Amino acid sequence: MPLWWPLLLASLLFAIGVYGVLVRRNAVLVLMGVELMLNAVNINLVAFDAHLRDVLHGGQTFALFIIVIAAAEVGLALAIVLLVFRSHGHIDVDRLRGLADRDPPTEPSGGDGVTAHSALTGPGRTR
Amino acid sequence: MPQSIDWLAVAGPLVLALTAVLVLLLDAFLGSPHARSGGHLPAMLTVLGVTGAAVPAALLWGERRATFCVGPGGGEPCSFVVDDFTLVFWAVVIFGTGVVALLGTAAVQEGRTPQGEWCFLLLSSATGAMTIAASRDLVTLVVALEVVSLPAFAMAGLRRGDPRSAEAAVKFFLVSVISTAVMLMGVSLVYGVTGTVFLEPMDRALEAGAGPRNVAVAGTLLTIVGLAFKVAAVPFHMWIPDTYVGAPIAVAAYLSVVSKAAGFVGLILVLGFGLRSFASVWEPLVAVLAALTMTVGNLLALWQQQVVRLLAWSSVAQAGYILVPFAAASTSGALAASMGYLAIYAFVNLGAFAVAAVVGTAHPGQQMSDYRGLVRQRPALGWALGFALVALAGLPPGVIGLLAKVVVFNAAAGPATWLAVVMAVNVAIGLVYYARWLFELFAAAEARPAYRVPAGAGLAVAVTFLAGVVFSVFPGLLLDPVLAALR
Amino acid sequence: MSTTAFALNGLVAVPVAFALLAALLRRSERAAVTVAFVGSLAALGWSLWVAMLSRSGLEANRVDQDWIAAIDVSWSLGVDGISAPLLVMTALIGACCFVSLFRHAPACGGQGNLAALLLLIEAGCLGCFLALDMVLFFVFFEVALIPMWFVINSWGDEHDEPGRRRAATRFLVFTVLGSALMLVGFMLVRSIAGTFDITEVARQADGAAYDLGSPTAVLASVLVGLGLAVKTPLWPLHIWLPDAHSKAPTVGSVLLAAVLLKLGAYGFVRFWLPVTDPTWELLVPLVAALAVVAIVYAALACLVQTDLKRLIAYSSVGHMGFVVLAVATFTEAGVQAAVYASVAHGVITGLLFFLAGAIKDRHGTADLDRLRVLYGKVPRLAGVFAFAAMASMGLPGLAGFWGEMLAIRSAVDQSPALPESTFAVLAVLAAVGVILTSAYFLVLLRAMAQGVPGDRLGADAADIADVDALEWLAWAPLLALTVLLGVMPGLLLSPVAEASRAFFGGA
Amino acid sequence: MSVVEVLFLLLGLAALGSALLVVSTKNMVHAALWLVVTLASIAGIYLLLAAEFVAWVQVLIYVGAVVVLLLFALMLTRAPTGPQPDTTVARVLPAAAVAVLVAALLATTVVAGFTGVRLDLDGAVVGSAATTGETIFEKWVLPFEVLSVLLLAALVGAIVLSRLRTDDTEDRGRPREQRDAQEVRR
Repeated sequence: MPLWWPLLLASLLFAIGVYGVLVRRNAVLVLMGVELMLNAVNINLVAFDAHLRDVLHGGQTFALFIIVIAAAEVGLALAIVLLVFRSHGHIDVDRLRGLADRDPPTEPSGGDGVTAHSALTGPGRTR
Repeated sequence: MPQSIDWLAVAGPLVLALTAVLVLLLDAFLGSPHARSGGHLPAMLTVLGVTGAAVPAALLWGERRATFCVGPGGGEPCSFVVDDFTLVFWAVVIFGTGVVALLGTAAVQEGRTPQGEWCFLLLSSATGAMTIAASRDLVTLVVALEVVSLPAFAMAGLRRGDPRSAEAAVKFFLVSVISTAVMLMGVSLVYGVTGTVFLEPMDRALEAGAGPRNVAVAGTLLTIVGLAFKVAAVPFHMWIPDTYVGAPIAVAAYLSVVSKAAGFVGLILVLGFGLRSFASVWEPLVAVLAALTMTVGNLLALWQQQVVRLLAWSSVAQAGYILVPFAAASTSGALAASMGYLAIYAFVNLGAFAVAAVVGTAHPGQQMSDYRGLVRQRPALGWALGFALVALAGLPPGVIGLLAKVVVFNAAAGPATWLAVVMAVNVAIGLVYYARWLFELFAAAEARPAYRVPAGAGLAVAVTFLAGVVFSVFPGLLLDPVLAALR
Repeated sequence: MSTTAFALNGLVAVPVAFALLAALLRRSERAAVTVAFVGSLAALGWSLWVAMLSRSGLEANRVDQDWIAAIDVSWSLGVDGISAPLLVMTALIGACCFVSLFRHAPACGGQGNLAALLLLIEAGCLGCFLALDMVLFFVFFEVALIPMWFVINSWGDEHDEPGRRRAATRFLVFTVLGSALMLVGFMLVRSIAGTFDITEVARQADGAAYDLGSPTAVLASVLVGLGLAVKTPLWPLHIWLPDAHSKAPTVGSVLLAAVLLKLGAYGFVRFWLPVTDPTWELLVPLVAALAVVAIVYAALACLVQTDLKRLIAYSSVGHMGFVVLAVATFTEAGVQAAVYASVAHGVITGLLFFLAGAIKDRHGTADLDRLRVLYGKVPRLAGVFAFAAMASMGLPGLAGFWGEMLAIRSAVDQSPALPESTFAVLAVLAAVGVILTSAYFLVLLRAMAQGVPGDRLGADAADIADVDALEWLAWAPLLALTVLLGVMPGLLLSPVAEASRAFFGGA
Repeated sequence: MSVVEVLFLLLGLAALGSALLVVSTKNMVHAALWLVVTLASIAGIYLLLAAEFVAWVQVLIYVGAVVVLLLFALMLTRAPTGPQPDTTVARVLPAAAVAVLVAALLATTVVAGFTGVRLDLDGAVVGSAATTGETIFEKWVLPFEVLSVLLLAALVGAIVLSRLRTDDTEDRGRPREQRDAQEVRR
């Protein structure tokens, strides 16, 4: 098989991931785009590893580690996304404007804070 | 045959990692931290831990220790090298982490941050920062970089009941993982061309003309883009101001000093060690990034009334200054100027953040007008902040800040004179907002707000101020070893 | 520590030490000012001692010590006939400032701090005149900035707070912009010469080891010149100056005009001349032309000013034009003229700003439309003012005359490397500038001192006090020096001539 | 064309097609499910490329853990299971332009760079669990250990961020001191 086949696949997958990152508004969907990008990287690494006959298996090892990193990232992402959801009531990246440059900076709970409160007292709580 | 390990060489990060676990366990078994008075135990342990990490680091000065080697017979190339270059960054990390841990006590007294976990995350992140400075292969480098970032995401979100903190965390997280993915793409291409992930063999392969060259160039560019996110170079800086303002102030301080230093170490290692022979490719690119970064950072800082946001933009601008020597990296020793600037910037910037953390106890809004008359109300705080600002602006009596700029000019003038001129203009622009803040400090004020000065934060102010003054009087003490560390 | 090292380091250390003492003296403002005054007297005495030492030339009077070995920056101080007069002038003006501070405490208080800051400024300027290492010069150059910013910002024109803040910040930004560019230039010089020591650079340039014509060297020269031009200031980079001078408190204006501008002038002589190629047909004539533009422009601008302090500030732009013109001739005579004109301008303009301050204090305004018939009301003050104005316009027999005369003469007799006809034209234009200068001072005097009794000052203006003892004390040295330098120019010219001969390598 | 090549083409097309659906479908849960298809196809590709262990890890961790976590995240944030009109935004065109540009640049670079280079898989050392384990524990101990710090930190970070909620919601709106006092009493 020509070496460029997996490389081309990786390039296209990477580009699709970039598209996903740019176009999605939901934080979790953005993250899916990132996962596609990381997988593209792994294809590259594994293909090069096979091509180079790397005695250290640098490519494969790297790919393994990247998978683990991705898992750790997603685990943390879950917590962060839930944190945002609890305080804002949504995880829409475009609507997270509480820190924007032009907003009056002295109101930490203005604007989004209203939804934040309703989210906290909403049915999501079981106590 | 398993690898032999030089335990003294890895002692620094190891001590930090073990302290992290210890802090976590103690916190778990001794119960809720605010049940006890102040809950300073984790912070004290953290400071103790970084001090402990400093001991092996100090012992190693002037030596070169390599371990985790994969070469035949346990020889080069090695994954973990401790030399003077590494140690300079270890010093920055140790100092920065210690000061941030002290600052954290202010946030904890505010009662919104769980102390034990906060210290654990801080120490884990610092472990990564120490490891990255010693890493000499891309696998370790990438993993260590993630160890720096991942706890930092959690730290950014670690303020209870503040929606802005959560927002800061998610923005920081997304930008960072995207940048990591981009950087990894670049790294994978470079690996494919050179056939190795070790930096020095990589450089040798490229020098010997490993091909295809275009793929290597593409890999280099993607890697730079990814790392540019980490150091917040324009146009990859958008997350900085939001994250700094939203996160607890101690985290902002950590991000602007230790985490940023880790990003720069990554950049120096990858570009200066691994892709050195490609300097002609990346030098112009980094030069443009540097020029954009400092100009945008300074211009946007001009409009800020909120001081943490101002510090955020100013840290963008400072990142631009630190990038300047990269544009002259083919001259020997130029990158040492970046290191020198970074080392100086570390304690000067931490000084500003430390005072801001204390003032934040009375004025959580952190408006610039909240600082009016600080010098008269609280002379110690006021003078410390004034000194830090003057040094950030690069003027006497903050001689050390001025020399930081001298060092960078020294590297850039000649190979990249135009960039030095751009920086000169920027230094002047930067003065405007530092002067504005300075003016507030010394202005007359009516009200006398009640500042609480938590012991830890007070100590942080004192330590950074003292460092600034001592190094301003004896700059050679700091600059001579730092600039000699990278040849 | 050798005597030389003691003398040179001490000259910087003394004002700093007294500044700290004055700042820490919390007991009374007056005590702090007294301490500062004593410090300035000590500095004055010390500077005279250093000036005595300077007769044996630069090489015998320098200290070199490693400072930051990693980038070859050394603590190099030295004194010769070029810097000695400026040192003494600086220390003298400083002492006069404190006398003036005794008499007139600023309305907003805090004169102890003000005194400490003024001493720091003095220390920075003394360091600048002593520094032989380019980076050290830059560092001292910046030392004076923050204190001066504070002086303008906190003690400036109390009627116009936004105005004084704007002026202070503009002063700071422009100066730092200039000095940062200058620093880049210094770094370029070092990249060629391999050292920051300006005497070594000059030696290399003399022996052609340092190729002045290379693109890097030209760029370095342009950048250094640009930085100094902001400070001096050279038209069109002077726009920070009128505001800063008019909004600063009296003592601040005096130091700014008399001393801080001289850093630029001295920098041109010491640090720009050695790294500049006079044979390059564009740069030096351009600098000279800008200097002449400054002379003429300043004179014209003076004619339309309505504020006394702004008028004096613009006249400074013109006078510094003469200094730069003299430097740009690349001759020994030019250097002599530059140093002489610098000192003369320092003394005379310092005096003028003292007088302007005194007038402003008495009348509550410096608006020329409202100042009338001073001869009638405060005859002695008006008399001194008339004298200073005469000196400033270059009346023969007073200090101002020689500076301008020598500058024009050196422009006629410029270095053979420079285009003769251009400089001839410039010399003529500068002479026109002299006439214009006389014109505006005469107009000023006529309107202000004589004039028709105005009605706007009202009857209560009658009880305005005339010059008192402390004022006499503050001004007397400057008055005396104006006359002395006018009558005996050789007093200053001969040591400068010797030093500049050595400086030009005997060429 | 050999069997390996045919299989590669099929898997590659499956991966690309499902990846496109991941980024374009309007139904969030479907996106996650399509991601499973992509990841599984890629695992197949790893098998073809002599990376056996990586393939299993891909299935176990990626498909098994990561996607589940992503689904959790979607569910816990109450993502609607039906189609959502606003998952993507008006910047489709610029985003597509960027993506096409990235694809074109990267693809032309690698294809041009490696034309004519054949990937010879016959003699390649298959990255079985044994060989990979050996390499990792002989050559890559350091990153492996650092990775353990990473995992622990991620774990603790996730826990502490999730715990913020209970602490926060139970006594929101009461002054800090009261809360502290209460905790002491407990």
